[in-house]
Amino acid sequence: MDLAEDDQVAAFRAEVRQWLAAHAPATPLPSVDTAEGFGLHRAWEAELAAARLSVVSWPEQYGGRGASLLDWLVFEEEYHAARGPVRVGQNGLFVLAPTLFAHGTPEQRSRILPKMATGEEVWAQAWSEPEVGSDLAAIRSRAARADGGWLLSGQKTWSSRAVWADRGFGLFRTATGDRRHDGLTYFLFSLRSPGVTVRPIAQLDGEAGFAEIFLDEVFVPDADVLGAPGDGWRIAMSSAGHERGLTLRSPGRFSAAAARLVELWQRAGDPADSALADRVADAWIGARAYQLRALETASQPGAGGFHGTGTPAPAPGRARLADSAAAGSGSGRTSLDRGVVGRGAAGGRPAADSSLGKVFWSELDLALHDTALELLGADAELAEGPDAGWLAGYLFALAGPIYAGTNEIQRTVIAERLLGMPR
Amino acid sequence: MDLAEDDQVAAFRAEVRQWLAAHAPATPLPSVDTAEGFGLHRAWEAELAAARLSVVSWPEQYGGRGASLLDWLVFEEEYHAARGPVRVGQNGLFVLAPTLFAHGTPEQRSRILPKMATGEEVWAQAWSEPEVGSDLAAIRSRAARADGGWLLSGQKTWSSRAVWADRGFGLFRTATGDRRHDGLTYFLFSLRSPGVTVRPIAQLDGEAGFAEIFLDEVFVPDADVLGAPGDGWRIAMSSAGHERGLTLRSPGRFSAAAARLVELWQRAGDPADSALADRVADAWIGARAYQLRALETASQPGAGGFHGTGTPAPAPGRARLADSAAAGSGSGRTSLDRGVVGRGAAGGRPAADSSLGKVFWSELDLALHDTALELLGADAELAEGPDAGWLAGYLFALAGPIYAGTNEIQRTVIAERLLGMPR
Amino acid sequence: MSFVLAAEQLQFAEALHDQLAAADVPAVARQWAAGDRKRGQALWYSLAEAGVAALAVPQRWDGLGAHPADLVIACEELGHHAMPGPIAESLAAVPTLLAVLAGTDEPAADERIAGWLRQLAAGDLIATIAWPPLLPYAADAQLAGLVLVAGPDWVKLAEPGPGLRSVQAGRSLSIVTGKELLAHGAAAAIQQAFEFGVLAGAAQLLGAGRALLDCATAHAVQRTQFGSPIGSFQAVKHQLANVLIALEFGRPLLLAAAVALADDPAGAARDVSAAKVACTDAARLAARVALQVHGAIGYTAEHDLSLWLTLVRAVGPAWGSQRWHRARVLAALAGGS
Amino acid sequence: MSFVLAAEQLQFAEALHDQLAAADVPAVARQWAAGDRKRGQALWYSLAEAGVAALAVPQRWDGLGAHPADLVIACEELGHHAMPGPIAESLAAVPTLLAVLAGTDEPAADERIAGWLRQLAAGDLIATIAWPPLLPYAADAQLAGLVLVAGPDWVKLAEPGPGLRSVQAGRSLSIVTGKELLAHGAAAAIQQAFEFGVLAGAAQLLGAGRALLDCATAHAVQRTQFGSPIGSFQAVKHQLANVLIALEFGRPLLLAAAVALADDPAGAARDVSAAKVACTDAARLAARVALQVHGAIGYTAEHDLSLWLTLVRAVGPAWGSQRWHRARVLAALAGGS
Repeated sequence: MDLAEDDQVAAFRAEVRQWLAAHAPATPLPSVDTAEGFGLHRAWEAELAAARLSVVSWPEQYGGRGASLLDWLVFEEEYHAARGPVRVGQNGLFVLAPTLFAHGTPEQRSRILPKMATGEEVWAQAWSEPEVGSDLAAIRSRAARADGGWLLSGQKTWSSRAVWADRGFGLFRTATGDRRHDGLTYFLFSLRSPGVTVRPIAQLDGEAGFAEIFLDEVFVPDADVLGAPGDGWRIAMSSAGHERGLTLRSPGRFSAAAARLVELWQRAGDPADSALADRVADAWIGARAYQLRALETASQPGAGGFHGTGTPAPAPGRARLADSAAAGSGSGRTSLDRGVVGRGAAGGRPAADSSLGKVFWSELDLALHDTALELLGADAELAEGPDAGWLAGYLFALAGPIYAGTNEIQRTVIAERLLGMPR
Repeated sequence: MDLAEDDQVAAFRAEVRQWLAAHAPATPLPSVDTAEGFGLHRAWEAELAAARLSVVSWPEQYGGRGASLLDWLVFEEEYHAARGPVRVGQNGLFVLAPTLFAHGTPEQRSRILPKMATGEEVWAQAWSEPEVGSDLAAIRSRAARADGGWLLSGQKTWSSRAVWADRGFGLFRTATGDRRHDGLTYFLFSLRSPGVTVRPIAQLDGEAGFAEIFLDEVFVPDADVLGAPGDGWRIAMSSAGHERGLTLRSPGRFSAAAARLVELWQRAGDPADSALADRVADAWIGARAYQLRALETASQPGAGGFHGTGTPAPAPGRARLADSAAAGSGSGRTSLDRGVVGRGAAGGRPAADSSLGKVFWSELDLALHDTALELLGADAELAEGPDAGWLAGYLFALAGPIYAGTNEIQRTVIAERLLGMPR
Repeated sequence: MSFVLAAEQLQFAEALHDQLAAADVPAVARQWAAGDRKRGQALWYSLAEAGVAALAVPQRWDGLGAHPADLVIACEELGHHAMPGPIAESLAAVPTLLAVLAGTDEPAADERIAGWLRQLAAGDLIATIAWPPLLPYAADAQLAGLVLVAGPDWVKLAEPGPGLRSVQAGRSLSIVTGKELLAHGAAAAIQQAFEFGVLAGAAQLLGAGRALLDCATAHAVQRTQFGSPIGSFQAVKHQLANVLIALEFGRPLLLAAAVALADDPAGAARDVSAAKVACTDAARLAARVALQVHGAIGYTAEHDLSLWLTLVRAVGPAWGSQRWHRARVLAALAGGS
Repeated sequence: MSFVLAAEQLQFAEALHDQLAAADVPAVARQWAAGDRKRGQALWYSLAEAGVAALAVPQRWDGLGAHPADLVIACEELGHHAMPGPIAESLAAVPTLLAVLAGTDEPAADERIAGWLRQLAAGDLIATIAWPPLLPYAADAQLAGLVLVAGPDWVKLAEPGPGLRSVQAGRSLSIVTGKELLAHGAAAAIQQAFEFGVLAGAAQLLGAGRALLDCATAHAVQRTQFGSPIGSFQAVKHQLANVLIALEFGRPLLLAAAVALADDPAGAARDVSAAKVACTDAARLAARVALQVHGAIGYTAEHDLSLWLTLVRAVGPAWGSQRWHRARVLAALAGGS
């Protein structure tokens, strides 16, 4: 058991670090939620891709390096430590791509992934609707059969970056079934098609990070159905873990933020204020725990074939306490019963395991930024100036317990699937 | 608006303080949950009663002074500041007595209250059953009609001090109704009657604070039915507020504990440890808030007629934010709508208002004692020695969020009755 | 002892609430944030007509010389409606300061000070103040007709630097440079002004917390997910209950601090700080829960919720940190008070 | 890099778990607490036969010289089963200390120390230690055959004072008086022993936290109120989920601390303290939630839950406070490590 990096990983880390030192913007790009900033972020994706660093975990044929989960974690650590720009393509890279690897046709992969890897096509997700937040099965937008394809109609909302993105993906109702999540189909569509109207929505910080998408008989060819018609719910759920797990919020993001918080504390903290010192320590400990748990996952035999497909199955047996608790048996012997592994309810262990991570990182992110604001004292409310990034980070962190399935939903999932609580 | 004490209150405070200084035990009595300690606590009640200080808020005819709520708060402050012994009769004094004032017959009051006031008869409550914790309506113990009375059978549990107490009170099923809480009757019974078996249960701290009561055709005369047969649920619920509100846990208890915590911090705290200093300050602020809110209640016109019958209706209108929120109307005008007051659902405002206090004091008590243990460092685990009282207090505080209706139940009550959330 | 608001005070609160509800403050605040302060300033005048600006001004300078509890009532209601502007500064701290400086002589030792007090009471003047390092910035100095800076025992007229944007849209913070000396040997007056500023800020926060709870409860009843109103789920109920508890037990501390300031301004530090700690914590919890209950809807600038969310983030850290106030409570207790 | 337990380690954990489950440790712990330690001592011997007592003893003194992760596995399982006795002291801190003091020469510089190590490994000796002021008391000195006290750089044989009762029934704490000097100039050895003691204590706490969660989930499924298992209520689900999260993210910190101690004992302070902070917090949360889920049933001494509740309260404050360990993490970080 060791935490030392082998030569290959160390070499990769050095390459990434050097490349970023030479190429990463010295000052932050304009906000990705402005027209100018979006363009600059897209250009940055192309630059990353030219160095084959935009999608390191993907197979080479699509622009990646076939990197292991460990390599990807290393890339992310370096990327965030270098304050690399927001990944404008993240919804495509981290949510759609894993789904394409699992459920797409070879034709779809070849057509879509390379352009996603270079930023030529930026994807927006179209999950929520005005009456559909956490309750995804309540979707009302619909698709009607048309010659050679489908006509999409309805309204989607909270679609991050849809204002300037090229294409969208989401579920639409193609049939009515016995259960609410029957008859949903997974569509890929162009945001430039006739019939599409996008309305920006200003976020708490005043920027147009969200959008509403209105669809009025938008034609989508059959080639842009992902999986079988009516199978959308299963497909979306099979990759729900990616949306909230490691791939969405890599440990490197929090390790870098925690390191910066320690710096802030050294610079601006009152050494006598142990209350704040404790919170700084806790933020670092939390970031470290999140990182270590990812390294545990990356040490699994299956983690080599990562391919950007999200979190591999968690480590078997003892490395996961949930197995113990799922058996629900006092101190009885089942807590080490290997047989429990993978015997989760619908949705399975990996997805439920990602719920653990989602609650953890979102609360860590909030606590970390809240601590920074407390450290800043009267400067905490400033929306401009050298330390205003902490306020922006705090506002962003506030959304963490909400998106990708509220933390309330995640806790219920954890209790039911990992601890065996009755519904 | 002022917080200055008038002459009458100041004189009463001085009387209580002087009497306690002269009479309160200099060292703690043995635990009330031992045979010896129980006897000494009973003797203490007689001593209090001789000074007409055991039940100051009761009418004079039953041994009290007809004191106002404010006077009672003052008595409690002085009592706890002087480290007065645990009130061995508290279940009778604070739960049964208010119910007798509200629902008892004059004969019952005359027969029962004076002996309760002197400690001659100590009452134990018999609410819970093995399958009945928070879900009181699930009671299985039953009463069958007999000549001139009833025969009680069944099993009660978690009955505090029943091991040495004289009499018990609780609900028994006398009929089956449409709803689970129909057909329950409120009985008063002797713990010395034939057919009663009491089994002590050791608590976390090793002492026999609890007991199980087994009843096998225990005869109870009609005179010892409180209220009408079948009306037990309504009667019990009407005084549920007393069980968890001000009368159960007076502000003086926490003011005294907070003052001792500040002393402990001055003596044992590391002045550089602002993390602990903050927690000490918060404990004091919490105790002060609980005290002030009681003074708000005591300032209501109705508070003069307190009679130990528990918390009066909360202050009308603006002094209670709940009225605002109950209207559930953004910043609309209903937040000051006087009409909202008292328009609660079943159970009414006073009972739901006591739920606010119950969650607050039980969490305050835990936080306060947890802070003390943290201050004690490695000494925190000691069950003997000069500071072991903090550990005992912590263990006792641990039960606070459980008894008198778990805090989970209370929060649900608050949300439904004060904030208008749907069931 | 009488620790309840009098009937007149309840009426004042109600009237103020009605006035603000009728004025549609959220719309006013949005225009204000966009740089159009016409409606906001008109509202400020009409609030002054209702007496709000005169509460902390002594009667001899055309003020009301009101009990600090009345100031709490007013500032809580202003926070409840997300009224923009330098409220704690212009309604509480500056008039308190100037009132002490003006003294009790007639005519005033310094006619300018008396004039400012009269203008403040009438709503003709908006004032702001900085007191570095505890209050390093003057809020909304750009729209204030009177900008002051205080030191340990002196007060100066001040020139504000450029306004830095606050998280609350439309609010700005300026570093100020002291110019003409207005008073010296004024430590007690400055301290008293600070206590009133803290109290007013705490009241604003409690009011904002109430508004956040109002919004959250309204949303929880109306919003349906999984076939039920989300307010029927325990996870939502219990979070809302926690907010109500925090607000309910914050309010008495606020009123007790007002009583302490009325009866013994010099000894009020403990109670003022206790109120600020509790009201700030309560407002932050309310903000956190209200956003969580609203979900993404609450995260948009379009929703009025954002007005209160950002107000709490803006006013929360002003007037001394939580740590500073907790330490002050403990120092007062350990000092044996 | 390989941050998972090896197959043999998983087998060791499983075997230990089976052994402890078969031994009915709760019953053993109750007898132990009542003063009857026969079964407990027999269990200690049989655990030693399984290698538990030899893990931290070098091979040259008949020990296993195992990886610290093995010690974590063992101590976690002992905590999981509420095994009584001075576990962190006798299995981790003292053998680590003596192993350094014994040195690598053959025969040992001090034959007594080599002898104690051999006895410890065989389970023939139970040892305990105090290191004032951080570890002011020696735990369970009454039943230890070897009682030590350490200073900044010295180690002495010690005589224990009367055992003070701990919240954990059967556990006692003694002030000790140093007698014969055993070693001086031993600061590094003492520090290393301390790190191993902290690690073992953290592992015990994590194991206890797991047991508390096990008990709470079992109870939540079986206990019915309002016509449903209480585990179907969101309030219960979400509290249990929080416990699982805390435990899940505590475990990797514990194993990383073990790796740090194996690879760089001198630089391990940061990771050992981080593990102690997280595991203590997780165990306390587990205790709090487990009791709340059980209700009054969990508050009785009759229920096994009490064994873990009191264990967490006893071992939690030992081996340095949360504040002390957080400060050590930050000092290591701020020092640039």
